[in-house]
Amino acid sequence: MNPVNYLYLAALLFTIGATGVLIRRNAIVLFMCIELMLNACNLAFVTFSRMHGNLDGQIIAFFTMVVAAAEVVVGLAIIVSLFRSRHSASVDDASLMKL
Amino acid sequence: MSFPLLTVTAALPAVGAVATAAVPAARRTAAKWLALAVSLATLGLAVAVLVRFDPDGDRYQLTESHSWISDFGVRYELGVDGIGVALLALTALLIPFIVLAGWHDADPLETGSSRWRPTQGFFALILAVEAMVILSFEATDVFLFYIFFEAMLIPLYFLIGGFGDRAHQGGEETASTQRSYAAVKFLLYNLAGGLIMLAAVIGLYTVAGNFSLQEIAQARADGSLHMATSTERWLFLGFFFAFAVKAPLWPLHTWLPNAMGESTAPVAVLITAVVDKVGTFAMLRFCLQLFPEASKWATPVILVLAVISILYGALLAVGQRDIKRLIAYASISHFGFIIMGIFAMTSQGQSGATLYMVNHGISTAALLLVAGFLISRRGSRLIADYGGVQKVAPVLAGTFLVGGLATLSLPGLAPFVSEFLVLVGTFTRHPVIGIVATVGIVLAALYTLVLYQRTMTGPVKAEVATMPDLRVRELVVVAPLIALLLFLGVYPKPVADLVNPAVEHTMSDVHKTDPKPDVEAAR
Amino acid sequence: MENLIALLIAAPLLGAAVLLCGGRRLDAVGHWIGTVLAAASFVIGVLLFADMLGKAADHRAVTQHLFSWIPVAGFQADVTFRLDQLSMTFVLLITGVGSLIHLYSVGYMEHDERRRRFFGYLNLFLAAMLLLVLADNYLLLYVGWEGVGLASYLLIGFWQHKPSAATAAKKAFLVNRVGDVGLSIAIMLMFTTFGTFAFTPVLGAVDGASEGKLTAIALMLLLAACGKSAQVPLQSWLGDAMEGPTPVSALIHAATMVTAGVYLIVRSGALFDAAPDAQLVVTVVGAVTLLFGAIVGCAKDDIKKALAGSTMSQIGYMVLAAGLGPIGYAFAIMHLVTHGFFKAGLFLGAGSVMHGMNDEVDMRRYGGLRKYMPVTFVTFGLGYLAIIGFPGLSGFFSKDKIIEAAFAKGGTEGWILGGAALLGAALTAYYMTRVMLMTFFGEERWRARPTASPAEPDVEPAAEERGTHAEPHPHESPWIMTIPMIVLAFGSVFAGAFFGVGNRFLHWLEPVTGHEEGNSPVSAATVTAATLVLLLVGVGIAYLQYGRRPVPAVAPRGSLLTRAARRDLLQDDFNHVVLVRGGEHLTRSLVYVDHTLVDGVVNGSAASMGGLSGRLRRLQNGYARSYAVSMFGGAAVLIALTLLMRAV
Amino acid sequence: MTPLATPAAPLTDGLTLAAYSTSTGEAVQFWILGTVAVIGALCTVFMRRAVHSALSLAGTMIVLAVFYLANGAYFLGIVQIVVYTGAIMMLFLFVVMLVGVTAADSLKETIKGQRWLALLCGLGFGVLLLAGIGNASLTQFDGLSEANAPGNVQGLAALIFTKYVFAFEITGALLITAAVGAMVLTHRERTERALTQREMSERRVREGKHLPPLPAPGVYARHNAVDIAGLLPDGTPSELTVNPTLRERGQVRDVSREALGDLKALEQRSEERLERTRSGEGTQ
Repeated sequence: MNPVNYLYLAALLFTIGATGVLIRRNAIVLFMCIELMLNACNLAFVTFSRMHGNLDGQIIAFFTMVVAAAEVVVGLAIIVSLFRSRHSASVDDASLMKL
Repeated sequence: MSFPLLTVTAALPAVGAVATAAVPAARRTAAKWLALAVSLATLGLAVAVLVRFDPDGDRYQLTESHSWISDFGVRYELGVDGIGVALLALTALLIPFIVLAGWHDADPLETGSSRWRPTQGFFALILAVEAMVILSFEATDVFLFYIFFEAMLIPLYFLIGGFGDRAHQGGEETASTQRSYAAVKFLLYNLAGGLIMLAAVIGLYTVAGNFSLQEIAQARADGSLHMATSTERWLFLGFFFAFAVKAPLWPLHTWLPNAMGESTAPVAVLITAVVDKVGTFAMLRFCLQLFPEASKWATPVILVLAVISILYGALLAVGQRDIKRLIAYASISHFGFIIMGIFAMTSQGQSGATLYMVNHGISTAALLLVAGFLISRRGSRLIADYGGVQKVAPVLAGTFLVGGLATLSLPGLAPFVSEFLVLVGTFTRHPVIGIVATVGIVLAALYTLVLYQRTMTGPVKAEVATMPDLRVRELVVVAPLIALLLFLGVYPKPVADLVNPAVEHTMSDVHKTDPKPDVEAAR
Repeated sequence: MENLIALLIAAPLLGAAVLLCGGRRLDAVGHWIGTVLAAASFVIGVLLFADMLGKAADHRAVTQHLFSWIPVAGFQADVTFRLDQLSMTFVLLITGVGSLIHLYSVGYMEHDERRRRFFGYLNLFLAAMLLLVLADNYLLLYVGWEGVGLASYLLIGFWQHKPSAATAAKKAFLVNRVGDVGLSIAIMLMFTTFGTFAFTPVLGAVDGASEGKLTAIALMLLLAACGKSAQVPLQSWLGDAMEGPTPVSALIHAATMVTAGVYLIVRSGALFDAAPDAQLVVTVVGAVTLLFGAIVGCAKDDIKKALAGSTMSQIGYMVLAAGLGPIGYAFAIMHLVTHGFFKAGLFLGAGSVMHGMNDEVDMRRYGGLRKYMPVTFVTFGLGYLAIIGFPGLSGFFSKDKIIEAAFAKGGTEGWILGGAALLGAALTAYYMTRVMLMTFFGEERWRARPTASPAEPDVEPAAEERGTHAEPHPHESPWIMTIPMIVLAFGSVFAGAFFGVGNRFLHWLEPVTGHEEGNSPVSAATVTAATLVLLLVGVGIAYLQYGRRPVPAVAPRGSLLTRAARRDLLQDDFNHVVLVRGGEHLTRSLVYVDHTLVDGVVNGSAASMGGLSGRLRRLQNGYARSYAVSMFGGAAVLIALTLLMRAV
Repeated sequence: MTPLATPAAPLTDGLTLAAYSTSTGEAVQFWILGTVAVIGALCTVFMRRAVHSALSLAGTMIVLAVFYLANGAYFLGIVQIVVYTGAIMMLFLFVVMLVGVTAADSLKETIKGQRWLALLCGLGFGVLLLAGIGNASLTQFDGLSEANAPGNVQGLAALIFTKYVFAFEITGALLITAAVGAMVLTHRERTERALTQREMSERRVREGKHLPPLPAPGVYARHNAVDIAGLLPDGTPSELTVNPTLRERGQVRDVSREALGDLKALEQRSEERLERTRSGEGTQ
């Protein structure tokens, strides 16, 4: 098997995650989909790391994980406070971007 | 460093505008007097410019030049030639009359109306327009000119949209809808023109490397700045389009009747007699000087459009039922004459066009202001609502008639001189166009006399029967204008002498000489 | 002495300014100010005349340069006056007749509250007319030309409260404007041809120009003359112009202004001489108009309109003469002067009749007035004899000469023109006798209760507005009105003989207009005899129709020709249908086009822009997920582009 | 399961670049676990309940951790399981608990065309991405044997503390900021004293609604269970009587129909009697 297949898998997962972001209204699930996308990226980085024979790809994946953790912390906090004020976790209910 | 007379002339109304706006609302009358005083002082300065200007001296005089945005070669450059001086004087002359005629136009409305009309704002805006118009007559830096050419739209927008005619048939709501329509239309048309011009200004910069009119014109004249034919044509069209909207030339004219119809008479005068002149002035100064070859290339089309303007404006004026719209269409016809004169490329045509700008300013001001007085008495702009005014208010009718006769270019009144010069100037080079345009003078008589007949003569209508004659303030506005019309009709030489050298310069810019008469040519 | 020329114009101009700006406080004396200033102008004219007589015939022309008017490059227009024999003739006629009519108006307008204004306008007219004849170049002439048009406009519409008067005034101005277009084009053509438009250089350089251009100039001048002198096809305004007060009709629309066209043609004689084609057109126009006017004059029941038709016809004679070239110039002017006397006299007489008849103008309601208005009858009668060319009176000398000259043109044209002129003489005799008989002889029809006259419905409001329906009490007019009539009657009787005998007038004008004798195929005596015979025929027919039989108070329906003639030979109907209606449709459709098409394109593009943005606005729904879709889609597009770029 | 002693010989030879291949074991593992990962991802997206999504995601992440290990990223693989699946996913579950079940769980689309656009974009994007990868000349695989020679963790540490030290420090700052941010966002300062029970009851009286305790479910009906709404006198179910969460989930049983059926039967019976009286009226 050619390791390129890992990249194909990563692309597939990324696409599924992105589609999920677009389809789901529940902010929590939406965040999960974003995590899925990040994980897909990580897989790609790790594969590239193997491909190029150095560890920089893994370092990037590592940083991605850290940033993802930070993002989830803040994002979930936002969801909680949003839920408190609006009693809903639907992203559509926060449609204040329209005038 | 000599005294910056031109800057001061433009700065005074600007400062006056700010000062007028700062007058507290309770002291409304003080604001009016302040505005009047400032406009008169500006007139004094304009007279000083007139005196200091030597018609036979350098082309541009009283020049000032300071670096402004050095990265782009934009300079604060002022200077006037004979044409600029004449129009500057016209502007400074008309503003006091506009202020005086609009004395009560911005008074608070009767109780019960929710509309807010800041009196000081009205006069401040008028002064602001004056400052910008004066600066655009003075600017010899293309970019500087562009800024004021566009900036004057802002105060005018508020003048049109905010201070409409008090006399409106459709009630306040319709009036306000139509007012905003007119104001927005005015703004959009002129902005569209201005943006295209901006593109051309930038284009000019990329070609020439600076914005100085004199430098570019000089470089063009001595051949050091070469433009590709197509580049020159595109740039010319960019500039011309903006000026043709402002002027306005058919078919870009439709904003004018709306704007003039909905605004108060003094503001209408401001638009047609003062602001629109910037368009025709700029054709002379920028189009011909910067792009002589392209101007000659476009001449046939522009002349045809001008003739269409003349006839079309006149015919539509005949068909109008609204006094102010009628005058607006008449103005379109007259602007056709001016543009025709400019692009006839003869000294008679261009001198005539410049004189026409001055004379049209005065004559339209006289006619429109009297019409405004008339409308304010009856509260209607419809011609059909009047009749027999002559019997009730003979002085008003008389002044109206003189204004009308000036509009139809009766010999002896100023517009005749200019109109005839334009026609002769056009005829010598383009006989057919000259003859077709001559038909316009019959139509001019038609719409003027129809207007006079329907409003002033015939049996006295009941609503008109108690109409008071002109008051002292109104007479003070009209009488000097009429006197000036008569004077310039009989003795236009001073203005002609002022303008002629400048026109000669322009003619040499476009490398044109007047055609020789047959008899001389045969010899 | 020539410095006085400007004063000629300045005096009435001052009067106009003072009277029009002076306000109500001048109401009491305004008419005298006007009259005195008109008379002052006349006195100056006489002084200048005396001075001129003292000089040799070839050195009589003087000029006065006032100031440079419009100096632009090659275009140099000066305010310069030129007084030569031709303009001198006009100056005396204008100021003389003008002063008399001022005097007459003092009485005629006595009860009009706006009398001061009337005199202001009259003075304005005098100034403009003098400017017209004194101008040294065509452009300055143009100023006077339009100036008299303005004065005519103001005076026709003097009773502005009558819609008919206001309409007539507007019509007169507009028709004149059409003529003015001709004059301005002529001036432009002169400028391109000669580089100038002053009389002397233009007329002196005629040889250098091509005949085509000269013909064009001449035809344009003719158009101008047609407008001002009410010649076919621009004659329609003159009949309506009778809406003005009668002194105005006498001064402007009979004696002076309407003859300006003749002046223009004679003044530009050298030009016309060099353009024979144009001259032919001039004679044709003259001949057609003289018959046209005469036919119209035969059918009108309104005394002033009948006289207006007559004026048209007589000016037709003058234009015909002027078109004949040097053979006819002097006679044209001579007829012009004599016509000025007798036509002014006739109009003043008509005014006097109206004055005594509560402003009634319908001749069918006159009759037998000679007993009540003896002075008017006599002066009017002398004018009548003069106009029909009764031997010995003015008209006889001047008209006869024109008919002779027409024959002297030679060839077929000569016969046709001469024939037309002879026929015109017969018609003149007919319609003038008709006027005379209907007004002063026959039964006193005004005693009958006035009924509506279907033929002239537009005169009805006039009588209603100003007078009453009460039975009129004809009476002689006051002395202030009769004196001018008497003076003019003297002129009508003796002027012709004074000018004609020994060709005095011809020699006077010859230095300006030149003269040559034609070789007429018929002898002068034959022409005179033929004229007299036709005169008698005309008078006889009229007598049979109107003298022997009672005149019906209501006009009979009449033949087709009569009805057409009553309607000015349908010219107004033509104008109405073609020009007025057509113009209305044109303007209305243009207004529509402006609103829907020109404005519509702009508004339409604005609306479509608005619609588009309305659609686009829906994309902006505020849902974060929608925005995410666009981002995602954008990313997809970017990838696609990247791949494409790689592939290419 | 431990992979892949990559043959070093082909790597030294530049001519045999395309020949790099993994062991058969890894291939088998890839195809099986890859399928699981994709199914897990799809479940994450399409499961109606947030809890189910979270569990599916956790599964996918574990699979990914295995792939990391297979690719020689031993440290990351462990971190993925411990930190990601262990900590972050737990955080998700806590929030799901906190928020409870909402209408947002419904898969029904509310924005017109959103779903189709999203699927279209996703499909297009995926195809393009896959095509892009396929087009890329990804032929050279070096393998990590050399880089991992001193040990994977040591290798990473060497990089993090030398080359990426700034990024590392900044990431630390980011984490602290995130923690503080989360606190700020969720923390509510109590600015006033907590109400006593008495005060709360007094307020209820003042407001005048729900004066008594909320009605128990099903008390007015014949059924008596928490998922059955009590019926009001007119036979409609009362919103107040059931738990909102149950309502959101649609797990409430509606017995109002039965009451209506009863009512109908009752009416039918009474009609029979009324019909008699009505016909009696008709005869009078």
